[in-house]
Amino acid sequence: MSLLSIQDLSLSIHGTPILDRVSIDIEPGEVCGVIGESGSGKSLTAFSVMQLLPDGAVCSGAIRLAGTDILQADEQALCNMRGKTVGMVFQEPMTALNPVQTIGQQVAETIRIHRKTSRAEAMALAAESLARCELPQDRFPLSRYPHELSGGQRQRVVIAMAIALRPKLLIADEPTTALDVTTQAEILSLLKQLVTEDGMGLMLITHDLAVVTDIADHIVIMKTGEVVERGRAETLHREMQHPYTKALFEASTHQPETAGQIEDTVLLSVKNVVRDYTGARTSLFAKPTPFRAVNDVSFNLHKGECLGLVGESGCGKSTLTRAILGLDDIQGGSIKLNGLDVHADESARQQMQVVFQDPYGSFNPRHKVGRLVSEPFFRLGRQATDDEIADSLISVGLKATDQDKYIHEFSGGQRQRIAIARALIIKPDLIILDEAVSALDVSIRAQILDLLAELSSERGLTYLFITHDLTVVKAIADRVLVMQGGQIIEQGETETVFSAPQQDYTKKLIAAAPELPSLEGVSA
Amino acid sequence: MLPYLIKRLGSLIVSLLVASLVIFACIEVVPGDPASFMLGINAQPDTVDALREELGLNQTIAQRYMSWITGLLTGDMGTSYTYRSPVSDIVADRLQVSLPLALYALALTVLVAFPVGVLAAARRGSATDLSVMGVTQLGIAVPNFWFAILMVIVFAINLGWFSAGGFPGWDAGFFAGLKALTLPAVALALPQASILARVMRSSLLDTLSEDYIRSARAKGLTKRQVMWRHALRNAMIPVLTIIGLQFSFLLAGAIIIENVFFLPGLGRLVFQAITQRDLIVVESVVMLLVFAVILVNFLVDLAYAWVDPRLRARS
Amino acid sequence: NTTEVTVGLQLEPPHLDPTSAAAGAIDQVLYSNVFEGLTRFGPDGSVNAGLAESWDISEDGLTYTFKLRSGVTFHDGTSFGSEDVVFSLDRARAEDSTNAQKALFAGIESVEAVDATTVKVTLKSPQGNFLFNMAWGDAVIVAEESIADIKSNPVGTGAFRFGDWKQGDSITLTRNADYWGDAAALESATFKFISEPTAAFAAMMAEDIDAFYSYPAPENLAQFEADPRFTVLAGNTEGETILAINNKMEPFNDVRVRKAVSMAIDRQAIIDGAMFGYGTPIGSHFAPHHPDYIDLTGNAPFDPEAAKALLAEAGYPDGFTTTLKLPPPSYARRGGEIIAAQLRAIGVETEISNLEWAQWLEQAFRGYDYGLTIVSHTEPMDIGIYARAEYYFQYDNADFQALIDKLSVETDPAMRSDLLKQAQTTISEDYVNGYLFQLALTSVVNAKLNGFWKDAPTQAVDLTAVSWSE
Amino acid sequence: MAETGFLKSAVRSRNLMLGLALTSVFAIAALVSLIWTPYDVTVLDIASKLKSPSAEHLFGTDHFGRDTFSMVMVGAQTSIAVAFIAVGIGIGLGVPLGLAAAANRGGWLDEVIMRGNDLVFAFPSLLIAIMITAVFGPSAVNAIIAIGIFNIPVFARLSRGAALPLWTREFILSARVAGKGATRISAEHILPNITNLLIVQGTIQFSLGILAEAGLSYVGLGAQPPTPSWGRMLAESQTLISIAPHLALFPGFAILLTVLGLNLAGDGLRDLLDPRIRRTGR
Ligand SMILES: Nc1ncnc2c1ncn2[C@@H]1O[C@H](COP(=O)(O)OP(=O)(O)OP(=O)(O)O)[C@@H](O)[C@H]1O
Ligand SMILES: Nc1ncnc2c1ncn2[C@@H]1O[C@H](COP(=O)(O)OP(=O)(O)OP(=O)(O)O)[C@@H](O)[C@H]1O
Ligand SMILES: [Mg+2]
Ligand SMILES: [Mg+2]
Repeated sequence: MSLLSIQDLSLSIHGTPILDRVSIDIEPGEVCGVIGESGSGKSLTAFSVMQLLPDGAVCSGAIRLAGTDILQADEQALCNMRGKTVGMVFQEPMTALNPVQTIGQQVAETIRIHRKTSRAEAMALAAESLARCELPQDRFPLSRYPHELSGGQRQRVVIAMAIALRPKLLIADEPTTALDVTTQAEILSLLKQLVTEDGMGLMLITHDLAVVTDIADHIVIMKTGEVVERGRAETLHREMQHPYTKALFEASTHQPETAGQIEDTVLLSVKNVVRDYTGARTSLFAKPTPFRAVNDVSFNLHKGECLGLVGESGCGKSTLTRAILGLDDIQGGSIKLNGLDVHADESARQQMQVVFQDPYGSFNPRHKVGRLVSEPFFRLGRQATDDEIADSLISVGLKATDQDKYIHEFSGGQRQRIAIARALIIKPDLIILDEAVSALDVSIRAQILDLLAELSSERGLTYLFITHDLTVVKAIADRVLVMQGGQIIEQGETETVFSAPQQDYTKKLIAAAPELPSLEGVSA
Repeated sequence: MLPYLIKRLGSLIVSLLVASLVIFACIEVVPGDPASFMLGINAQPDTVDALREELGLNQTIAQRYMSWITGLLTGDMGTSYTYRSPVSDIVADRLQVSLPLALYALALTVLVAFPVGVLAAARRGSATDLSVMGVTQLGIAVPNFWFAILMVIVFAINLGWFSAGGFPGWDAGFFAGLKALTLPAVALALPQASILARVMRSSLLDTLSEDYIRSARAKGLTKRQVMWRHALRNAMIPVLTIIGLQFSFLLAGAIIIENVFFLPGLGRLVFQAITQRDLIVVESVVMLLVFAVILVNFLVDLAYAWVDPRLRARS
Repeated sequence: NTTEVTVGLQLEPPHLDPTSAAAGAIDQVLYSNVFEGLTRFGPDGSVNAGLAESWDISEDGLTYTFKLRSGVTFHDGTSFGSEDVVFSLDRARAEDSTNAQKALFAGIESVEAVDATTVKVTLKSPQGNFLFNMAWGDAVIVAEESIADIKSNPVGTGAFRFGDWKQGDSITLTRNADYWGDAAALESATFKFISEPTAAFAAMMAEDIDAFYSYPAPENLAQFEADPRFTVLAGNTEGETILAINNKMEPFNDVRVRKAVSMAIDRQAIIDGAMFGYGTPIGSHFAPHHPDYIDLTGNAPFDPEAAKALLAEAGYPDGFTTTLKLPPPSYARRGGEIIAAQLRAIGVETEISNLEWAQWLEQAFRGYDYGLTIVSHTEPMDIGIYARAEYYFQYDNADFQALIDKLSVETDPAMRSDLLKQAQTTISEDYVNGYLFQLALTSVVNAKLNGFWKDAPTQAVDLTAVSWSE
Repeated sequence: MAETGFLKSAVRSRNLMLGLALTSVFAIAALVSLIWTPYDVTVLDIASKLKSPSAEHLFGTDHFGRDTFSMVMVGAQTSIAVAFIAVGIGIGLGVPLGLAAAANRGGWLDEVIMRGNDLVFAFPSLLIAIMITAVFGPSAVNAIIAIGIFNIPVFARLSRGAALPLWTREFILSARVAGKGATRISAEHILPNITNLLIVQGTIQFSLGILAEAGLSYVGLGAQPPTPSWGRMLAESQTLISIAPHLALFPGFAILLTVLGLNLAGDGLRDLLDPRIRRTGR
């Protein structure tokens, strides 16, 4: 008997059909990779298993988990099951954590709900679980609050929460989107270990084909609410039938047209920037010890250039972004855009746009997509026309009619695309993209990368591209910066850095990048 | 923390000084003369003048302000025009009733509003929710004094469990005092609890649609557990705001209830002092209230930071 | 408990010195209970001997020689004697005196202590109601030793001594064991201050209090009457309730307009509507229970048609608009609404403004900024106010002033009676004010309580004769 | 197209429709009373006072023999107007102040606004009322001002409190990147996210406003007789509770139903404005 068996699951939300007869089986000790188009219903399939669907969702079909019929089970049985029998890692770590509780409390809670343990014991277990997820106690005490963590760190907290009780089944929805490759490798090996040692079943939703072929036993491919293809991981790419599957595998090696002309003018100059966080107070009256998240960072960005920024999770990339945007004050150094200091001069920021790492949180839940996307037009002192909005949505692979929906009605990848559409809509000089394509399936990602390259060559747009995905960096960046512990430790032409890395960390990074091993065979 | 407290203290002193000026100025414009009020319609003008002299009302505004403010700084609130006894004694007496009453009412308010608000939010749209909302509606729309009178009729006149009003003083024993304050506290708490329950419900509904609620549910928490452990605290900020407002209000705004239960509270004192133009009492009590309100709101602000760690960073 | 009584009062005294404030509440608590004067009012309004056992009046009516009671002590143990009388009277009429009724003492030329128990008061001119004046609460005898904190710790000679004051709540008096006269039946008495009519109702019904002096809501009295546990005492007060008219203001400076206003008023409707039937119609500023009262209500019978005609005659065929300023008591607020409706019937529109006392004093009383207002004048025998041209009625009639001057020096009872009747008639026929009704005193008392005053010749809750039956 | 969608869901919202219906009954009563009432409320008929409800007088008569039904109709004018405008003042001034304070958290503007609020809030409302009467004379307009002033700190505090956590949210960062200043962010991003609370508090303050008008007219502020108001009708019926309970019942019900209606409408509106629950159709 399988651990999880989803049979003919159909789902509609307020009458709109979303899933169409989805069937998936997972055995104990087995990894099932779910890949597919962004918005194809992967996350909602996962939510169906947890029975944590949005308002207005109606399920039909059958879901059996460890023998119980989930669609028939009562609330109490479901509660007993959630967290203990089945754990879940949510796609968007930024909003998945309660902002007013410490990470320790939140991880320990999973334990205390299901096990009679003392608070101290639970905390100890939580610490252990966090440590396994690369959040060691000495650097990330249990008393941290989510807002004091970077995106990747939060994602690891969510993972720690989900595996704290070693559930029989783990549903991981894009668990590594915010992790750098080295950390990602650690986390994946942790998951693998849980699968092999404890016989855990793992449903891994991801768009990263390299990861999935590496780790999964079999793979399910979804498109527009249907399972279009399934098969064993090692053979799938050879036996694949469905055109979408083929397109997907092709897209993973997609190389966008080389970007436009790099001009000599320096667009953005970052000099000796320092950014400290106040840090936690040890006692009520003690001075808080500041934490230096960005330490003496300097670099130049030329007009028309695409600069990749890679680095360990939590090394200060997002912090640097906020500093460049002039959103946070800096404690040292200077940041100039077109020669104007972004902190002193409002107008200096006119020509910057950003795609934040957390797409959901960066949208006002009460505005419709049309309004959200046209927000940057404020700088230009006019409203966006309907056409402009429609164009921008279409350019990122969405529909023009999507502008009348609210942000919560979209999937993770769709949200990320809306964020990109928003950044692109006024075609500013500089766009900072913080993990902007991490939640996108490869085909959409290819489309977006093409779009970026096209805009760069046509309009001379300049990008600061933050990502952990080295293939993306290789594909698009002209130059790359490697960051660690708040400092830039290496920089240079992309080719050079990748072929001849100087620093140990860079070497480790490149070595850890997952590859699609057998892909050459196919494309060849 | 220490420099922060010092900064707050500094701003507190400045606020209070400004407040004292505003209060004094405002109360100056209130027409009516305490001396004529006291001497009634048969008094002769020279008698009124003699009394004004005696009360120090013939001094200039500046002189009176200075003597009031210097008095306040040395802890002396002056002497009441009508009672002719030190304002601080009078106020201290009244606080012995008003403060416990306000706390009692607030405790009842919170004890009722929390579960009720949570229940309504948890069962949004259900019959429970509708009836809770109906009852709270009633609680707000039914005038306070009506409810108080009904309670007196039932519990004091018909059942005889409580006395109709009055306060025996704390010397009569803690429980006697508490008993005397029970009906008034319930009467005060009814509308406040209704208000708080509604705010609570609304705020909870906002929070319940957040993503982290789903994460918490994924851990296996029941709806109820999610409510108490996750939603409640996140929904607290508007609730704390209302509690702060309510406490400030209860301290001196309970005039009607103090009248219905003839309690010697601060609200009645202010009311009486205003009608009698015992301006020095009014000024000093308002000053005290300003202080109390500022203090309460300072605590509420601290509570914001306590509830929401994100608000600690910028403080 | 048959030795204690709790009496409800509407208002709390501001302080406890009856000789330096007008507040009726001070007298209600202290008059005759704690403080006594040379003479004192009886329950029927008669002036009786008080601390003065007897007195002699000289032929010319200028010298009063009071023989004081001996063996009287103040509550603090100091003895009472002529020097206390001299002190009290001198204090009341001094330059810097803050006595609210300083006029009572204006006629005194000098006060001398003849011996320890004899005091001689010399008047500037003969004074018809000097003994009456000395019975007022504002003329009680206080001791120099205890004057400093009289406002919080009153020390008098009465049958009760001041016990305790829980400010905002109650005042307790205890029996004075050393009282010179008949000791009080009650061991202690508590006055509770309940301003809210509904609270008064509840407290009475719950029997938290034994009596309510001047019960504030006449609409509830029928219920108390029907309840065997209670007795309703409906008595007289000295309060003439009038629709005061600003006599100098257009168009009220025309007597026809004033007459028209008076005739537009249906007194009985007001008594029924505002007072639920309690009150006696009056036609002048004089108490109906006084022996010298004459019924002048016929001078202004209710006749809207005639009133309209008068208005037309005075040049206001379409009426006019004026202000009606109403102080807080319910007789004024309710009466005001009724009068406004009645005046509207003859074409006079009124803009009602409800004021608090302090505002009323400022605007109407001292500022003369009003057309009409309703007030009850509760001082006994106060027709003399019509002789004060600066008084808020703005009534300036030299004949009337002469009449009052004459009255104040007249000591012959028959002549005084005559003059008083003349005075009543004059103001009634001048339609100085609209005369509405004599305010009734309605007290609710426990049926087993005896000796409670029914009438209010002065504002006093005299408990010296109160006792429980059984 | 979006607008019609909104209207459609508005019509489908049971709460909103019921609420609007209830409220409009009284609004219409108020309007009708401008031209017609069963009896003239300025004419007193002492002889027929305190009559119980009957066919002749649907709601009975008051202590002056006036027709309570007519009084309730006319009273609606004053009460609804006073409460509405006063809440309007409170929201109109209080919310911007609160939002400004939140945008400035910890700054001097925040300090000034909040301490100013504390000051206003600490003043006994009666005192504010008396001060206003002293300056402007008693009238319903001044009652509105007095109650409105008292509402300002309530809304200011509430909106500041609710706005504070919102300012830490990421979508505010996006708006700042778009170059929006604090004012615009407050209006476009903070305000829509606190409307729920404001609607709830608004309806609460509305009923408190009606009752406050009664309290104020007692001390002389507020609608002056003979203009009736629900609040004053209630206050005046206080001592008659045991003789003529209907006198309190009808204005009481009028207040209750109006506020209930507003509340239902507010709830409906709230659902309508909240995209996350809009389509549930509840
Ligand atoms: N408010 C804060 N208070 C204290 N420390 C913080 C705060 N915000 C972030 N940090 C710390 O600063 C460091 C840099 O954070 P940042 O978000 O810039 O990382 P990042 O490079 O974007 O990482 P990721 O790739 O995981 O998103 C992290 O170690 C984080 O723990
Ligand atoms: N609350 C909702 N209301 C309406 N439609 C929704 C809602 N949530 C999701 N959808 C729609 O359901 C579809 C499937 O969403 P889902 O989140 O499962 O996609 P996904 O496969 O996880 O995509 P991604 O890889 O982008 O996260 C999407 O087209 C989305 O627009
Ligand atoms: Mg998804
Ligand atoms: Mg980051």
